[in-house]
Amino acid sequence: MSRLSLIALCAAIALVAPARAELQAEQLSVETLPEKLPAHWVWVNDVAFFNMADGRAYLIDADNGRFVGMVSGGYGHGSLGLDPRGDRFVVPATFYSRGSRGDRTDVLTLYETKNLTPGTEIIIPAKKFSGIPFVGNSTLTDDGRFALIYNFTPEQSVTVANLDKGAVVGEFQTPGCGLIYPVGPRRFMMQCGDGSMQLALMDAEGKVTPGGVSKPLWTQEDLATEKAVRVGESRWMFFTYNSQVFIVDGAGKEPRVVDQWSLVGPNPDGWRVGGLQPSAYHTAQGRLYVLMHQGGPETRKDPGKQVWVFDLRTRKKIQQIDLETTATSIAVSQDAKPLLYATEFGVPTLNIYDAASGKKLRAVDQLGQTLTVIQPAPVQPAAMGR
Amino acid sequence: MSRLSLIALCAAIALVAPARAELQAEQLSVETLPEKLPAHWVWVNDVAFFNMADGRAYLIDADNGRFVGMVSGGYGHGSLGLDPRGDRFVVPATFYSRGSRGDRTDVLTLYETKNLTPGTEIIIPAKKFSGIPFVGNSTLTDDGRFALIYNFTPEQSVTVANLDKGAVVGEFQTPGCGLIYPVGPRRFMMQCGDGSMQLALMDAEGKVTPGGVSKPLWTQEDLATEKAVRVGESRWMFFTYNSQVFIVDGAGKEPRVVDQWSLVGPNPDGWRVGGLQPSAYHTAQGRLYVLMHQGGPETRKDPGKQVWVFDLRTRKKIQQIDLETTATSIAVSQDAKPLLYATEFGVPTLNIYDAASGKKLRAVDQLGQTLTVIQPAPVQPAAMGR
Amino acid sequence: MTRLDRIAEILARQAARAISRRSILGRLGALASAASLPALPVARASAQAAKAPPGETGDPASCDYWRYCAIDGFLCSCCGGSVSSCPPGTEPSPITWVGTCRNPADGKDYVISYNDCCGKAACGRCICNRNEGDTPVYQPQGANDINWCLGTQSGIVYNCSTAVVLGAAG
Amino acid sequence: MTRLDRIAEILARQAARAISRRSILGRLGALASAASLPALPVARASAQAAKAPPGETGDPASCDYWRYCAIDGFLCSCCGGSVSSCPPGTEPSPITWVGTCRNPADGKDYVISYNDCCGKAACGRCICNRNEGDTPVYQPQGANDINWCLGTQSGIVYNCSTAVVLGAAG
Repeated sequence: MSRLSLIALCAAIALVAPARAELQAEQLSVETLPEKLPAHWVWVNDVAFFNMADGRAYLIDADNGRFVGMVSGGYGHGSLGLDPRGDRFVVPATFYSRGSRGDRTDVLTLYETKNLTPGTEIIIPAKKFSGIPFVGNSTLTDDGRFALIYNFTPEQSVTVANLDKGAVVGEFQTPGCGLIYPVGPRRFMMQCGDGSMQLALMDAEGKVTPGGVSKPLWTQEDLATEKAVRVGESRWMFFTYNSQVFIVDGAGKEPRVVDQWSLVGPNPDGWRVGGLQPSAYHTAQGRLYVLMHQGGPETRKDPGKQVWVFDLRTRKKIQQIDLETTATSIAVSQDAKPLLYATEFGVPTLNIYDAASGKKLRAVDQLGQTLTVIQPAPVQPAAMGR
Repeated sequence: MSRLSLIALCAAIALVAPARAELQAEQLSVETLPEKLPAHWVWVNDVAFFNMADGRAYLIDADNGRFVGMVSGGYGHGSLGLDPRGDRFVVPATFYSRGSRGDRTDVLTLYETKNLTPGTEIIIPAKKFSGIPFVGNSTLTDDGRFALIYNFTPEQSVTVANLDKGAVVGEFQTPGCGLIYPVGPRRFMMQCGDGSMQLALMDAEGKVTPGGVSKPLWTQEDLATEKAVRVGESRWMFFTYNSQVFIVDGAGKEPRVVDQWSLVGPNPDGWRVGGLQPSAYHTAQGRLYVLMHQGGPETRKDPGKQVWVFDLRTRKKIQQIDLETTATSIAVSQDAKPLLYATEFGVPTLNIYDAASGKKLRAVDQLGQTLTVIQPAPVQPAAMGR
Repeated sequence: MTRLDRIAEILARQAARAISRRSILGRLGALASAASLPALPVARASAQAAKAPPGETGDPASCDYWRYCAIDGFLCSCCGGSVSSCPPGTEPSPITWVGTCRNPADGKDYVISYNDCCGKAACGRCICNRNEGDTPVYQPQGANDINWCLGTQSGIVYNCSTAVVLGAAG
Repeated sequence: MTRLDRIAEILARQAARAISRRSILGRLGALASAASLPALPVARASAQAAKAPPGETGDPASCDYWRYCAIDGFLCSCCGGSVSSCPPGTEPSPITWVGTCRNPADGKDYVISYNDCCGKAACGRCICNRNEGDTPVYQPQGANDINWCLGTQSGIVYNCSTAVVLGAAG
């Protein structure tokens, strides 16, 4: 190659040299990004359900609808682990040596926001949960130091990796419980098969020991789903099939329900929370956004066209946003002029609304095939309050 | 796992035991297929252009439109190497250790028709041509013993692998020439950048030595495309941008044009051959099928809605099939009651016509995203005649 | 009831059936007697389009077919398999999720096992998602949002889903 | 003219420009002086939607933009790049195919280099295939049916295509 390339190079230079009145020869470059995610940038997951080996996430500037860039994921691509500072993130991924078969490798790859280039890799046990992505599948600790990965083989466990050391801390068995809901820098909650929740406590090195277990918090007749939303540093809100809400606090010895009521009141008329990511919470404003539709309990994953907005302090519905098109996932930006994001599984479009007015601002189209998790620029969990 | 699985198994057996008047408990099985491809079965390539790591090919029974099965390919999945006997085939594939990055592995995988299960692997030089699939990218020798893979890095070469030994024979440089057009059990032709063609000769072990080079066969002003069709054991037909046809014979010392004329005559009125796989040939009937549309030379890849059928001995157009929808690829089955297959890049449907009457028989929908090469059950090249 | 017992119960219900002999036998090791298990059958691919088995009505290639009341994925009936067979070259998952569906032909409820077929990429045909009785993923035995290509030799890559009758419910 | 010379000519035309310094330098080894090559520039992602550069008309996010007369693929202008920049985290291909397109703003023909951006999977936006002057793949220098993610560090995985002005034609 070397002789040919040299000829090629010389020819290229000769070709470019004459600069007349015409358009000038251009220099090809590579774009870079801000050090930290701006408040109105948002990641959108495309699990690529029809081509699951080619999952990815798209980064959108919601202020102008610009597609800023993307990262490629692995088989059954799930949520990104966004560092709360917004400057780096982790892509947990599963790969097969022959695409759809062969040897399996599960790996965490660290990326910097400013260049979206794959950096450090951490090989983890090849047990990562595979399925429809949820918020509880994997995450980072609130200080961004550790990655937490839910495993299902169908044995249940959690892998912890130290991102700064680039090494796995360990795999910790969590029999009967799964999913990961952080409630502080070194603790998280899990949901258990009998309707209870369990705490998991991490030491400074990231080692996990089991914490307290609650009594069953919900009944088999009206289970809470795994589509929860964080509403405080130590608090998550869960929704049952019948749209009861439970706020569970994980700051104490064991998970504890600190509030419980019905979103739809005594006469729900079939109204129900539904979708893949059916709720969002604006921390500073204390507002809860819930995606609603009418249907039976078997419709809990169905799309909705209304977003009900609640003031979490008063539990009152203070606003209703009528989406222009149905959605299965919603999210809100965390700044003072929040945007509401909405996508529907199977529709390659991100819709962007003004959260205050409910007015649709713009849409970004041609986004792959099957959008699931929406991840706005993160907020510091310390800013969440209790 | 063992204790849990044993419990699970016992429970399962208990559950299945009572057989009453209701539906009986069923046994889950795995389908198998005939030893050899029936004449009306056809493979359809989906390069999955929007998710290129997840290419695949679908196997369809065209007599009833049944989706029979599929194979997963690699990045930029191309043609299958179908053994002329129809009992086995090769999937040439490129894989990356991290899906879209990491270490590249190019590998041939042998499959049997009867079970579509991946068998022997042959690792080949990681240089396989990547791009839109064409008939000339890779193939098997006429006796099915060797696989021939066109490499482009952009240096040009051909990899030969011995399928029965499961081993690479070698990589052979073919500077200035590329693509592979078999013209006998141990020889193939290549197209060269200056419009000439070159022979390549294989010995009994599969080693390749350069053969004779023709003079330029077509001009820069009206190049032949790489979308050729085999019309005899040693003969291929090439089409220029302006729908001149050249039949090139590779039986002699060097490739030789044995016939040349225009498909569209002196007053073409813009009619032109076009598409990704714009021609097909029925060996026993001596009929050529060409996909036609109207447009300028820059439309040579555009879809067509007419198939012109020619008797190759007389060069006369003997039939015109008006497709119900546009197509970019066509093929015909090789039996006495041939079917005409038609697909369009970006439309996930295989359309099946009676080749004799031109009547549309049926369509098979939901076939991935971007269909390219159509591969009917193969015909023994020895049956092709000269 | 200890947590381990709960998992055992869950897995018992989800495993439900010895499908992939080598996989389950591999796990059981010397504990289980192979003689008690029927051989894994193979079936010729039908030349016909999907038809309801005897005693049933409806189209197994349609999402509203009765057995699919809790399914999520691509119907094997459209992918080279059937309601009770995997496409050629795929491997059935030995463990899975179950649902309970009512057969309109006899008015009875049946336990249906939605075994995934694995080892080839998504078939992509006849996508179907119904959630009657579907549970959250922390109750795996009834959860259809999980990729159930687990415990296979070929790995977790998902091709399509079957809907096998295990027996009458209750 | 020997065949080797023909290839050299072909490659000369297709390479056309020193884009990925480390890649081309890696091949040239000690033969080339790095000092003569400009550093690979980086550009801040524009917050605006795609706009035509000065001296041009049209929308670089639209397939009918003049520079795309022989392009085939996803437009980088829709993928986080621009007509002359790759999206963040992708790597420009150092060799590529070229076309000759007429700029409607000045009526002049320009040589356009359609460098691919590589190392992430297909962007999937603004697919565009135009074939003015496109050649068969056995004349690679002008062939847009080839995946041109060749000679990169990151591999052949294709993300999107640029359309860089090299200079006036002829």
